[in-house]
Amino acid sequence: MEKTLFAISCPGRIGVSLPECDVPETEIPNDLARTGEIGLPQVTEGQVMRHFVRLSNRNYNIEKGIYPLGSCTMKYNPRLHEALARIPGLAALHPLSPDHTVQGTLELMHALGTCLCEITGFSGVTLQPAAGAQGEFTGLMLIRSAHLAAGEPGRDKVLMPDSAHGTNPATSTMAGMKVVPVKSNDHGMVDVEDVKAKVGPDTAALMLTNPNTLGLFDSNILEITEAVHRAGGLNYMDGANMNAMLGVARPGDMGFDVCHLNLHKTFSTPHGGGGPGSGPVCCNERLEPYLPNPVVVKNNDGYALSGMGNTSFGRLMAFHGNVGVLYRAYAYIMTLGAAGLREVTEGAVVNANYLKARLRGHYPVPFDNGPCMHEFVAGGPEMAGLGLKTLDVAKRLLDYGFHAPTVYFPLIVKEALMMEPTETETMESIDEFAEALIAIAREAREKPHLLTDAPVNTPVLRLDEVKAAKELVVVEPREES
Amino acid sequence: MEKTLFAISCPGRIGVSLPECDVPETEIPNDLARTGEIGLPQVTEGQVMRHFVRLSNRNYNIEKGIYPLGSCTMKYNPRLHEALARIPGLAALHPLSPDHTVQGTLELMHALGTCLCEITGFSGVTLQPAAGAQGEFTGLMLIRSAHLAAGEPGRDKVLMPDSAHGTNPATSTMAGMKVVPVKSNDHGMVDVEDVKAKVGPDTAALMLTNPNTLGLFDSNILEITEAVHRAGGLNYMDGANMNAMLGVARPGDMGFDVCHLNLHKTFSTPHGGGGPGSGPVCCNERLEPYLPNPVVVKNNDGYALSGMGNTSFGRLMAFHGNVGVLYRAYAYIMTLGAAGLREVTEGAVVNANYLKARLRGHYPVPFDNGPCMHEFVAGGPEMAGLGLKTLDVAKRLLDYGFHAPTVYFPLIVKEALMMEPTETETMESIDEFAEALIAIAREAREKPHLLTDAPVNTPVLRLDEVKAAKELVVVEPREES
Amino acid sequence: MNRFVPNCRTLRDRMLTEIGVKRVEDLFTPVPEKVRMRGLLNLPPAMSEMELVREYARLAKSNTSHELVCFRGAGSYDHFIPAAVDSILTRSEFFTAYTPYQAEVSQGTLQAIFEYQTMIARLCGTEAANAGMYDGASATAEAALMAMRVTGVNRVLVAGSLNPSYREVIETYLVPGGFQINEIPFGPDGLLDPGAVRTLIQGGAAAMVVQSPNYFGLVENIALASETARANNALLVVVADPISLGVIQAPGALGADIVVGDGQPLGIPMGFGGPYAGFLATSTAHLRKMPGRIIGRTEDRAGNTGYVMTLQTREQHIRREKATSNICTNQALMALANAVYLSLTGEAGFREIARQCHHKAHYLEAGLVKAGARRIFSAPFVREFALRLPGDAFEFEDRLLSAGFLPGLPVPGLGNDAMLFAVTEKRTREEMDAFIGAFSKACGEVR
Amino acid sequence: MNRFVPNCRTLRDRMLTEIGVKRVEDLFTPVPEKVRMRGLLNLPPAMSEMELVREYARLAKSNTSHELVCFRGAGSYDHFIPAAVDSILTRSEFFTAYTPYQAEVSQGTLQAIFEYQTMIARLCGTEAANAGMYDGASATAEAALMAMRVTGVNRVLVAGSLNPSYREVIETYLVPGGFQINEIPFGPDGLLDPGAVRTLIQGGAAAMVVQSPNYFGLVENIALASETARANNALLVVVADPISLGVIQAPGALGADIVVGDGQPLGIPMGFGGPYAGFLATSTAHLRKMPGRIIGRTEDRAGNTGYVMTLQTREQHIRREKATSNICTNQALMALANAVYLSLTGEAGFREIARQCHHKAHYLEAGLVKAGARRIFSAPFVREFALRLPGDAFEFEDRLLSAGFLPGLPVPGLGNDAMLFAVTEKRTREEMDAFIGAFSKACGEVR
Ligand SMILES: Cc1ncc(COP(=O)(O)O)c(C=O)c1O
Ligand SMILES: Cc1ncc(COP(=O)(O)O)c(C=O)c1O
Repeated sequence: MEKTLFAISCPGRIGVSLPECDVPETEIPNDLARTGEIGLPQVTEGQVMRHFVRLSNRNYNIEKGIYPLGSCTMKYNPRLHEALARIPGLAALHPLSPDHTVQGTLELMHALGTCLCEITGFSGVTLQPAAGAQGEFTGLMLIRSAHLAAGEPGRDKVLMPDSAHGTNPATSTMAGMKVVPVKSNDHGMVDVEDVKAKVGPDTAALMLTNPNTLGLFDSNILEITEAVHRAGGLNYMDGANMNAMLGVARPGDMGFDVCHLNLHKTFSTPHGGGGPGSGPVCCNERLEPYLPNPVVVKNNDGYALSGMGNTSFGRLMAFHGNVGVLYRAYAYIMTLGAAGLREVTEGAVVNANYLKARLRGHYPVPFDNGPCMHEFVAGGPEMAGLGLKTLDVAKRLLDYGFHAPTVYFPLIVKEALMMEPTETETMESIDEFAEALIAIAREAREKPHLLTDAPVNTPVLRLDEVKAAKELVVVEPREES
Repeated sequence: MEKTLFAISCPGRIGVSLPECDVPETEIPNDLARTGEIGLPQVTEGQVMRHFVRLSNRNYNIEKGIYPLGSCTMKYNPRLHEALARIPGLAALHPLSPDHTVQGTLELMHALGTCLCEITGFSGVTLQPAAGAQGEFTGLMLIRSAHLAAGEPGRDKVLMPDSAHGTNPATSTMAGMKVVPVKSNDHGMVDVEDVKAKVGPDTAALMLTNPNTLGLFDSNILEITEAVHRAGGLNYMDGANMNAMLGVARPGDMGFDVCHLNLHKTFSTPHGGGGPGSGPVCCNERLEPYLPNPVVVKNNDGYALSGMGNTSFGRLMAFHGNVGVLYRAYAYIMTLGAAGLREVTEGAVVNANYLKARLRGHYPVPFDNGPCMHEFVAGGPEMAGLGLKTLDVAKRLLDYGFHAPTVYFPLIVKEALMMEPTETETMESIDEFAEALIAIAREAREKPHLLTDAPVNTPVLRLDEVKAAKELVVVEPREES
Repeated sequence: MNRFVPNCRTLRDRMLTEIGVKRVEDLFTPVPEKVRMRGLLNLPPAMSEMELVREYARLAKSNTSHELVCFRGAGSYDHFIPAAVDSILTRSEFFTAYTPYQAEVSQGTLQAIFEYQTMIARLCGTEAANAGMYDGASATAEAALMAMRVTGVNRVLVAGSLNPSYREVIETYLVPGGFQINEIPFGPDGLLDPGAVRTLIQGGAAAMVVQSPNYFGLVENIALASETARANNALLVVVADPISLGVIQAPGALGADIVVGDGQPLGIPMGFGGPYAGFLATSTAHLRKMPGRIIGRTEDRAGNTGYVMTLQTREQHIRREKATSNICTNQALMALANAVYLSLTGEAGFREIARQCHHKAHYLEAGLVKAGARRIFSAPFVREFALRLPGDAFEFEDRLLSAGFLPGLPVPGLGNDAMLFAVTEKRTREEMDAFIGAFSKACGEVR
Repeated sequence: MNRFVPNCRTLRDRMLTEIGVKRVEDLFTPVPEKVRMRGLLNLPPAMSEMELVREYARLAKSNTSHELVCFRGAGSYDHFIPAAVDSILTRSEFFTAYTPYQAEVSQGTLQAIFEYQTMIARLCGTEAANAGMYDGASATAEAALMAMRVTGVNRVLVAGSLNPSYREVIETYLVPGGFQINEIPFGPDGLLDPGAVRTLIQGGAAAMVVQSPNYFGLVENIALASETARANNALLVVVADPISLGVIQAPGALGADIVVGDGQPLGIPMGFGGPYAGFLATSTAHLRKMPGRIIGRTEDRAGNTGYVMTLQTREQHIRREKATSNICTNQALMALANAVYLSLTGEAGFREIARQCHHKAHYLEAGLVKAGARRIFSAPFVREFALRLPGDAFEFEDRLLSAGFLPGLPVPGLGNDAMLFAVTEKRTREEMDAFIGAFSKACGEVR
């Protein structure tokens, strides 16, 4: 256990040195002034460093080993990009600086947008969304705007397969739309007939992740998107899985009208323990007029931030998005180029298929009707027969020194274990991971308590989530003094 | 176990991306060209990062906890200084740049030298020595030069107490001098009468650490240095323990003619797992003419690197010393100022005495005849009665999550445990450390195997040093292929 | 194979054999021929690490804003960031980790965010805080949505003195749900017009969204606003500059139900606008209606303290279309920066920084007024203030830019001659005097 | 109390009570009154973190050398350093650790240095290498001392084409011991004069110290030198630029007994001369006479592989006045930088870097010669070369500095018109062409 900063706080200690105030003091009016302690910790710089370094050691991370969270694309985060994003000339810019004082950054944003359009096969782009979910919101808002502009306010349904990521339905609600679930067929893909049956004059959009959350590329994609278009709807692609498609296929070529990308997945920007991310949205010409304000444009004087005029659906963030993340993503694209990006995708797909092959016979893989793309989903029904849960497998993996795959998602696979090794893993590390999983499958039969007791080699044992939700201690209580 | 990079190497992998060569190739003459493999690892950037990050986690460090190595002054290393030393305008300088292109760095070196002179009470300084040992060599070479200049080549003996650090005698040999040991009295200090008996016309120098390696300030210091001076010898102070004396007492005021400082101890520059350090030498006017080349001088045009002329005893390093370390040390002095440095020493001395007080009754402290300075030495003779060694106590401390103190030094205390908490530790962390030591003293009596089996909570168990020396595997054998 | 993709041809062939296919292309057969790309993407040529360093240096050099002495705020502030902050943020363990889905191997992030929640709640004077939102603007919009969930009312009142970008974001978030937004005008003192509040709130409101210090830097009467809101069953959402909370009373203590804002001033570089981190603090009673992640303390099987993500049943991955928000990835690393910053500065340092901002802002304001600017509002301010200049604000901007300053922001909403200034503890008296001098000079030139 | 000293007055008083004294001053009673300082030291006023940042920015700005395009070498080279190197070096676990005295909790440093030793030995073509010395010059001096320990002979021959700073350091280290140093002249081709070698070595020598590529960048005939040395029971010490070992044969493979040099080109910034790391590689037979630390592989009680410092009986803390050297603290973190650099570049990358240095140096040399410089030596070079300029070298230096270049180093030893150039992979053709252009222009101006 690492004591909290509040527990080691001691009056009078301080972790900074400040200059003397070099101007006369101005009194703060008595009725406004804050009195009493705020309750911030009182510790030295050394204590702060020790505290957070020690905490850091209680984290798994990409530099500890494979991080096979499906749908998360946990790839290596290049160190150079961290340094580049911190160059003072790029990092110390006030967001409301006049355009001519930030030409370098605007040029980079413009160039990045152009690259993303090429990668997705679209013509318009906004770099503003802070993450994938905000990108989805952006996409649906573009679609909503187009329908409104076309005088079709009644288009408020979003068709969505039951395998969709939770942000998809949640976003639909925020965009004022209702979800219409479409069925998956027994190949794990969208049931085309069901789409055809459900599209209609109230269809705002089809929202599809491709490859889907089973890691499968929907072979009927053209038929599906066409059906939606024919009914007057638009097609949204959740591009979180773009790592499977760089230089292989482009959403714009598949009949999609708009998609978002997760730079913090496909483009190697670090996840930061939960963020920041960046979820740019690319779209075709039809949707461009509605892009959020501002966008970067190139004109005779160089680059400028410009409003879209009154067709724009609005603004998502106070400023221009997570620019620091954009710096990193652009560096990634520039390092790899077209051939390198294709290598990324090939590596990711080979690695996923290899892991799947290694696990064959040890874990059931539903919908295993051909190659997967960058990830696949195994299931745990056999575990169930042994009274064990996927959660137990996941926790046992921690004991082997690995992070667990994504569990219980997508919902259409019972006891799902969703695995995405990514291209930056070596064959050897995938082998080690596969062997651990295979050993655990054996343990499940022979020594099931190893799974139910797990984890035991971790900084803490299995944690009580029910207690957390019931007692709800979300801040350190103040000491009685 | 972490596999070596050679073990995970795989042909064709690479961790860098290089530009295409943009000039025509020139052939390397056949008879000179290297053929065959060098045998460097072949790994990706991600593998390199993972390897070294994982290795790093097998290290204790100052941000894990107290690092009470006596004589080592393991204090907190300010983070700001790491950033400052890396500013391109300070770090990317060719060492043979013309003076007028490096005025900022020369100014800093000059200012640092001036500060160190003030702190030690001397007038001359060289920043060139790479570490304490090279500083000692510098000091003795200054003394040697002075004696030679005075026509006394016969002065080649160095008086030195038996508690001296190993570098002191080793340096004497390198400087062409012979060690004459002087006795310690039963207060752990230099036996003044023995000094008086041994000084003479062959005395080059007295070499003394003050406070000495027992952490005791030699109260007879003036009498001692005077005796040496009277016999025509000079006094060298090993300033490795200067953390005990900042703003409290100055070597120059105690009759010393020259001393070195360990910037990597007293002035908080990080130890880097064994280096780099920096061992500037300060001296009085008599010794100044012999300082090594080059020194930084201030003249009408600004600052310049200048030779000392032919009185200099020579050169220690290819360039001007460990300038990166100087950047950090200067930042430390500038942050603290005179009052802050005095606080450092007071904090260090209070912490050491507090730890000593906490251990009283649990561990014998020889020579405990008053306050210690920044450190003190406990002994393990009682352990001996239990068939245990100081080494066992040290290893058991590792199990408690602490680094061990310095062991078996100084040689004049049997089974020595030399402890220096430094001023950056909190009272609480000293308490925790003391409690672990007290618990171990109890374990020694009740469950001695816990000590002899230790460590067990570490990345590896106790290592076989004999085997290492006997089999002498100092490089990874090449794979047979 | 490249510096990020490790498996060479030989290994790849072994892997393909294990998979049971001959060529990599065979794995892409599910992709319809028609959409499968034949050639390569049309991207700029790849750059080596060295070339990329040079390219980024070139881009950085095309920027000049970072070299200007900054007196601009309006949501982003030029504070000093202790070096220790970035030393923590660059630990692989923090910045390369994913969302803490496996709590047992994510205690570092989880405890750090728990500590963040505690510090934010204490700063805001509330019982609780969440793990962070995208930024201050989206946090404000989400707070408005949250208030509507809590009250069941579909209308919010938004202060006219709210940062206009925040206002735009609120609209973007609220409009598709069909929610109504009404603006509360501000009076000649720059503060909420209490009469207008009382009138507007009659129509029923889920929340009143008030910024304090407001967009013009002025401290609103939160106690009064809270009273009015409470009397009308509306929640009070206060948007706060966290630095101001070192000198002025915590909105939570004055009755605010939700306190939001942007953590940028707390150890995050201005970075041309992001990544920052929005904070959202509220009372325990409202936790279940709150958007975003929240970390809770619990125990492991041996009774050791540990931390987990809790109340996940509110979130999109469980509740899907009924979730309290669609937010998934947030800005965790930036929240960590806030936590490290607040621990380093601590009780005394943080308050001293806030005080210095206050003193310096007043010093600058007095100097500019003496040099020819006029006060617009009379209400007390903390570290941002709007002045009327003797001429067009954009003309002044041009001249002051040329003199090496990033001056205040022209605020056309207050007239062509209005400018909004911000001051941080980083500004020295010398810099301010030089700025006042340059302003003085400009006064002579602009007419 | 300050940001580094944690114990406040209250705690300190508690501690003093436990110690049994009243005031802090009581702890300083062992210091004689007469030397105890009454006032404070006379130092510049303390600076806050923010002020210090500003002060260092000012100092950095007073330097201009870093902005020059660098063609200077002579022991320090402007190579590109991959960002990953510093990411490793800034891990607290590496940079704040002490010497690995407690091996069980120092496996990170120990294994890394073991890997460093391996890479250095492989690069040098020797069986073994130590954990590093202060720098290339002191490593060379220590190698000479080592050779004398091995052979029992008190005289060394030093090539006249050795870097003059290295030569000075050898003298400093050898003179006090009464050792004799004789210089081997170089011939008109810039290489060791073999006749002179044969004559000089007659008098008996512990070692011949030869730099290859030598100070003028020329590749010496190491095989021949080794033969002569061997025939006369002397050791051959070769000083090598590690980058050159990517293109030319390893000195160890050619018969060198000790290979030393400076690791600076391998991932260490020029840093105005330090910290760098000297390397010292040799055969297993000589290990016990070697200075410095050495890491060995062993096992723990359970048979797990582990690493320890070994052969410590050579070192000062055990052997004291009989130690093989006084070195204690070395440059471990810089050796780690070398190890990370060599792993990143790896077999292929490292060789490509060396090749590019070679090609680019030849491109530049040809260009400068065409523009008016003359070759001084005819022997093959790797990436450094000396030219005779049509005029005073210092005058050329001035003009080229003004044009934005740090040109080669004037080498008065070869005449007033001689300059020594170095090229790294970092230099582009564009930069070289511009430099040649500036040189051409200078040729017209200097007479
Ligand atoms: C398929 C899919 N869609 C959307 C998202 C949401 O992205 P973000 O977390 O960046 O909001 C994710 C992320 O987990 C995802 O995997
Ligand atoms: C008392 C004393 N003298 C000298 C030294 C040698 O210093 P360095 O290791 O920097 O060469 C040390 C370092 O351990 C020491 O403690």
